[in-house]
Amino acid sequence: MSPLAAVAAQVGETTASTAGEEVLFWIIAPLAVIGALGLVFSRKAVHGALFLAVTMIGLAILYIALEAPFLGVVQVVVYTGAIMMLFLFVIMLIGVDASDSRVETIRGQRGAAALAVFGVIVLLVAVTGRAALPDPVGTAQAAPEGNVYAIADLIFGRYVWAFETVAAVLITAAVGAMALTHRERLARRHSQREQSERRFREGDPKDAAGMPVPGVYARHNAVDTPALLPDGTPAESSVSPVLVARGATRLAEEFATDVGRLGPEPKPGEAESTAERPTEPSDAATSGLPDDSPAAHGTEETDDEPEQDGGDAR
Amino acid sequence: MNSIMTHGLAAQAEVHQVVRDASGLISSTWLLIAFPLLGAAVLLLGGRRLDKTGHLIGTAASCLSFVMAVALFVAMLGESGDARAFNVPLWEWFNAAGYQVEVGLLLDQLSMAFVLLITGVGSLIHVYSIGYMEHDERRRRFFGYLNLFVAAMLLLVLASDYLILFIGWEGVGLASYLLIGFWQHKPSAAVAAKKAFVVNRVGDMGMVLAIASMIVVFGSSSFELVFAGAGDAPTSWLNALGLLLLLAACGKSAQFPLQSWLLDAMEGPTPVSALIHAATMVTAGVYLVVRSAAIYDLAPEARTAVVLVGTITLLMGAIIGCAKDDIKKALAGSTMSQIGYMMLAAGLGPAGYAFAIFHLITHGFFKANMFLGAGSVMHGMNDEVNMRRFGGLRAAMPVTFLTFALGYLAIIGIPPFAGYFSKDKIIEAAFADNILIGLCALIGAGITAFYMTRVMLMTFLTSKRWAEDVHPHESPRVMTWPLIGLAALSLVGGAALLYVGGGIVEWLEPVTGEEHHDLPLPVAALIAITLVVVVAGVAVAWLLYGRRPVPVEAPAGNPLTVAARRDLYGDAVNEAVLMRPGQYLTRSLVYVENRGVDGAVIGAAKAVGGLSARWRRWQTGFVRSYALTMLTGAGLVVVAMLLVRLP
Amino acid sequence: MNVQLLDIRAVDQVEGFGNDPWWIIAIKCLAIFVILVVLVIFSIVFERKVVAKMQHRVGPNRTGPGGWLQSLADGTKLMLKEDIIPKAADRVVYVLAPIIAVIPAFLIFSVIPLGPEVSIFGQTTRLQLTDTPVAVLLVLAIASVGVYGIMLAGWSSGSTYPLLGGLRSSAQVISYELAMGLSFVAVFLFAGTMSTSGIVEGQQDLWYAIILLPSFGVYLVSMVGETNRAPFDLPEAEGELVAGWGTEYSSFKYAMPFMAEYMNMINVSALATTLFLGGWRAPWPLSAINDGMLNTGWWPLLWFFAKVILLMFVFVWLRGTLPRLRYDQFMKLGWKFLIPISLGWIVLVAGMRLALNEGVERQQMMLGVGAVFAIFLVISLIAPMITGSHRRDSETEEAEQPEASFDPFAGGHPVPPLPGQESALTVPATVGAPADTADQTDESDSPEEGTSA
Amino acid sequence: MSPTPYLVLATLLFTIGGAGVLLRRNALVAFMSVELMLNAANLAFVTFARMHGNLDGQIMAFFVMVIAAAEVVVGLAIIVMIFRTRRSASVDDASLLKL
Repeated sequence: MSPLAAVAAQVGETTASTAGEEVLFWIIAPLAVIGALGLVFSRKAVHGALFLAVTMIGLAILYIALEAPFLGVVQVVVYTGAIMMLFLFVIMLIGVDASDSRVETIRGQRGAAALAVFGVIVLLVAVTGRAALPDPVGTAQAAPEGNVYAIADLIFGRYVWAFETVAAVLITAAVGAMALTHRERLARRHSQREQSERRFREGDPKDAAGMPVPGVYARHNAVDTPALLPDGTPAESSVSPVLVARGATRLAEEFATDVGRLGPEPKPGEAESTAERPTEPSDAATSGLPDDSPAAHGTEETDDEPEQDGGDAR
Repeated sequence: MNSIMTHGLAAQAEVHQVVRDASGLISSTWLLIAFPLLGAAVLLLGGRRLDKTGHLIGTAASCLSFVMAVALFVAMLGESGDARAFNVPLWEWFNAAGYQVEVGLLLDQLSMAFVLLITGVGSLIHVYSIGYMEHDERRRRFFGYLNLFVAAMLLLVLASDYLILFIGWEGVGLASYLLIGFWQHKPSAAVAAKKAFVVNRVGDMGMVLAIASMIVVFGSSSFELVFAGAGDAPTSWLNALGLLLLLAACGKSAQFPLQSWLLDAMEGPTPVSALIHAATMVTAGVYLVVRSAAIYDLAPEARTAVVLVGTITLLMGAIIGCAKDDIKKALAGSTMSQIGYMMLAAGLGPAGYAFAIFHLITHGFFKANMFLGAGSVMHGMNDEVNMRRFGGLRAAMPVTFLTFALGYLAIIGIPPFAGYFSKDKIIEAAFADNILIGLCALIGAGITAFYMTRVMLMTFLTSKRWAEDVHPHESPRVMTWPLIGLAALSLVGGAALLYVGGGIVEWLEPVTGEEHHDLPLPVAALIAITLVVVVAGVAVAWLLYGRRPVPVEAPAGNPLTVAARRDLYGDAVNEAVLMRPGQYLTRSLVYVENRGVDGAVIGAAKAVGGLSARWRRWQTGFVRSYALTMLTGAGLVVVAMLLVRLP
Repeated sequence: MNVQLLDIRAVDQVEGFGNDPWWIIAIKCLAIFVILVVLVIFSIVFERKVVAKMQHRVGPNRTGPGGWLQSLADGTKLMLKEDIIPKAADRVVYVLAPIIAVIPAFLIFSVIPLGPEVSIFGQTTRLQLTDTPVAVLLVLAIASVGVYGIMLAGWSSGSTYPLLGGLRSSAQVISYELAMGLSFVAVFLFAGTMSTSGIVEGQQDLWYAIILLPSFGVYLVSMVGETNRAPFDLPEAEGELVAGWGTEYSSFKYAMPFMAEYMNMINVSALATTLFLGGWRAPWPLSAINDGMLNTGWWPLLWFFAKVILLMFVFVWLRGTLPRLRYDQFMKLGWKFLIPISLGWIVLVAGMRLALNEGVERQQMMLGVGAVFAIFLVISLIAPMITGSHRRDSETEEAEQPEASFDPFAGGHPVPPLPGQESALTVPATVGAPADTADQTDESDSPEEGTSA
Repeated sequence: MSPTPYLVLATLLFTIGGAGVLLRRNALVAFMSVELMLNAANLAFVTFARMHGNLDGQIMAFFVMVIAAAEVVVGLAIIVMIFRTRRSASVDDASLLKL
């Protein structure tokens, strides 16, 4: 462990003027390492992404400490703000609940990997520790007008071609990603107007203003309970067909008899698997249905025909 | 045999006349080819809308060509005897590194004779075909092919360069293939077409090699330069050239040993047999030999080979003709035999060239006549071709009978019919050259008389043997008129060609040269002997077929008959000598290829494959394994650098 | 018109900062915290009252004088509610998410200049916690961290609606951050700096909102998108997603992101004020009084907050009048309009800057810019006439004969349409359910506010 | 401050990222590990930039960020594609190119 000793020795030699930087480093660096380890060892991808975000923000702070404020901020904007956001987006899109199993499928991979990683760590730390590095010159000389100006000067001066090329690569990547994930539409998409017209033409005119949502005007404020129409009959179409298929609803007849007498509360088992909000039924305001709202439209995205009302209900 | 060669050396007369560039009408010689070519293009590209008029267009194209030929002939007659050769240059085809090919036409006495024959007989056959093919759905296409053939054949005989000639040569081959296989729905026709095509390719090989040799030796393939340079070329080259050209001629003219396709080619429609396989295309070999006279004159060995080939073929064809019950095949055997005569004559050198052409033309008349007659018989007999099912057709189809009879008399050489003059001249020339060859020719004449009499008797005379549902009738006029025309030519053509205006010998003399030989016996005696032999042949045929009823089923016959029925085992010989060894050769080559060459290659591949199958285990397909390898490798690189850099 | 490149020697520390004693810094921090919290409390009531006025209602009028303490009461009640963590939730992230949402919201004000130099207890200091040469970028960075809160809240709830809300939120923020960042570029080009104080400095004579009007417009649109406010409040669209990412939250954990949302509104308004509306400077007629007297001392605080509240009013106004967009329309607006327009505008501005730097006469340049604008105007007037009429034609055609089209599922298996064929089948639009725009304007209060009733 | 601690940190982050690539089967996590390695490299660049007193290292880090953005866009698109067809985001499942 002589390299680490060398590191410690060099740390001890530092001057007082960099004490703040030093404190910052020794706070941030462990956080960054913890974040990195968290990425590798967390079972859920989202946790990993969060850990990585911690590391990236830590690195951004280190960049600022390393006289690269522009890069530090860009690090947050690009990595944390855009790239990690994309990662999270995709994780939510495809692997929400996937937490990896810990069983290694490739024989010997884990041991060999550990060995190789350990070897590389020892090797690189040894190299870094043994290297006789000069004290940093600092970028004040190179950036007399400030970091941002100097970077801009370099990007649009000496590295302008690289910059242009990178721009081209970015555009190509964007187009490529679009091409990769593009799916050919089999059927022409109908406009909102056409859908609306069709609903009026083919559907029940009394649904023209939108289908009734479950639980409305009922004593129960849950999606498994059909709506009661003004004449007191339950509207079966107001309950999501998914719930009906699962058998997780209350039957319309059962409910109709329930309405007549002041029966007991429905048993909790009957209302399971619904996205019920933790609210008291008596508190009308917390139901998300204001008193003066005639009918809030409910969960209809399972329908093939999304209810689209051209805003003329106003 | 030596005598043949000895006189060959003496034949180095300066026979080649001056060739002038054409002017006036003659410069329009290309129209001869253009008419039928245009007709073919129109008919083949025109589509169904021409179905109704196609035959007329085709016939008109051919007739226009004939009219043009006659006009040219008249123009040529206007010139003096040794100034009748014209060069009609068209354009330069290519000029590559000193090898120049000029697309041009050579119109001289020889090609003029052919042009007249082709266009004349061709036009008659076109007319005949109008009737013969009337009920065929694809008549337009048939006429298109006929026109294509005429165009190609004209190009063949008019070309002034072997390469151009070769184009026509292949063109007639193509047209022949298309026409033999015209009824492609019949497997036999398709097979026959393929056979003709393949056998012709063997001959073409000789042609191609000959042209290549010419380019090597003379630096050119044009007639002018080749013939001019022939005198200086080494005899061995000339002999080789002669033999190669002979091979080509054998292929096209169905001469031994490439004779086997001709009999099968009778699967084509009868006008095709008449036009291509009797009158014109098969004579292309003779034309080639005669046209290459300048080479053969200086190549005695090659000429001997020509004579031998001709003699063998004339006897073979005659024998085959005796045994065939199929009327068209009997006639085809006869064609082989007659072309054998022509080859024999052509092989005799300047003494025989003119007679070869003379016989070629008369043969064109009477053989076309007889083929068309046979077609007429078939037309009336529901396409029956077996002569044992004919008999007594004389009454049913008198015109056909009469015209056929004239052709018959012509071919067996009864004076004053056409064949008498031409064949007698060849027999004379053969005797003058070599007694043995002469005797063969004489025997051939006897056999010819036998089998033609047999055909005549079995078809027209004897008793009726036809099937019950057949009602023989005379053919329509559009078919009989060409017959009559050709019959007339068979009747008078020989005498006319020999005697009118100095005759064909004198006409051709500037091209072929002339040579006289002394006969070992007087001409009159020879004629008498020949006639006796012919009459004997007729008599034997009469004894065998005229007096006794002809059985409907062919009797077993003697071994010679059996052999003749099988084309003297031509196919068998081909099969045994060429096909089987070829098959064995290919099989053994394939074996060597599979086990030896491929074995080595596949073995190497398998070794590599086996090795890589082992190595493939490294390629797990798991990205993470690869990443591990990369990381390890990168670490090793760092280590290596450390070892190098650090003390 | 003085829009010159400022000659600020912007080294890593902006001039005039970094010299404060610690107690001044502490006071500033505290002040920012208090100001933000008070502003949030104020703006919630403000919004409810304004919306109520727009709908001819009274609005909250019971708690406190004129009902102005309603939010305070609501907040107190929220704190005291039962704190529920759903069984399916990812507990750590579920708890962490509101904190992640709220902290960045507090941070942004640290780089917003509230006024010029003033004297506090004898110390002369600026009314701004700090400034850096990349201050505006810093704001973007902090804002992008803030989105994590909403997104993770959606994910960690372990429920479908919140997840959809979180997905929408992330997609929305990624999309609109681009447009927002692009709208800044023109400002940077003109100000020559990215430090907020420098930018305010650059607007001494003319607000960038006037000379960079397109950028300002793009920013106004994208700031609404960035803060998930109506008409772009798709992540919490109550008609479709119940309450979006916040469906499963309750009590204080619900209050935090809720507060963060209002703080973000204040933040973006403050940023808009700083970047486009002259920051703390008094508007023109006032700025001329007594040789700029109103631009010194503590006066500018008034102007600054007046501008911020004006922008807050715009937020409320939008919410009170506009129906929610459908998700695909919303994305289309971001990607197909705002970003291209910004890009084109940046090219134009860059050209102008270059021309100015190269010494072209300002008058000539203005003529050129005017010409470009004129051409653009003409095109934008003509183009809809052409394409619009065309679209109408095709629509009527479709309406006339919708039956003559091709059914991709006719044989039971989906087959692609042949060239020239049009399918009759409708495919549901995009990710998430299409918004129901009808109910948006019918409500007087959002579900969040509803807790107060 | 001496560059050594920064470089050691960069080394550690780099190897931890490498370990993530080697050990994690979830394509997204492996991909994030790659990003971590890039970040580590960036840290080294920035450190050296200060050590040498010029900004080329910072520029390089800047370009690395931009290219990383491009790479992430395409990579995530590919992962989404694979997930759509195979219902799996495991890198081990995408091993069909092997014979």
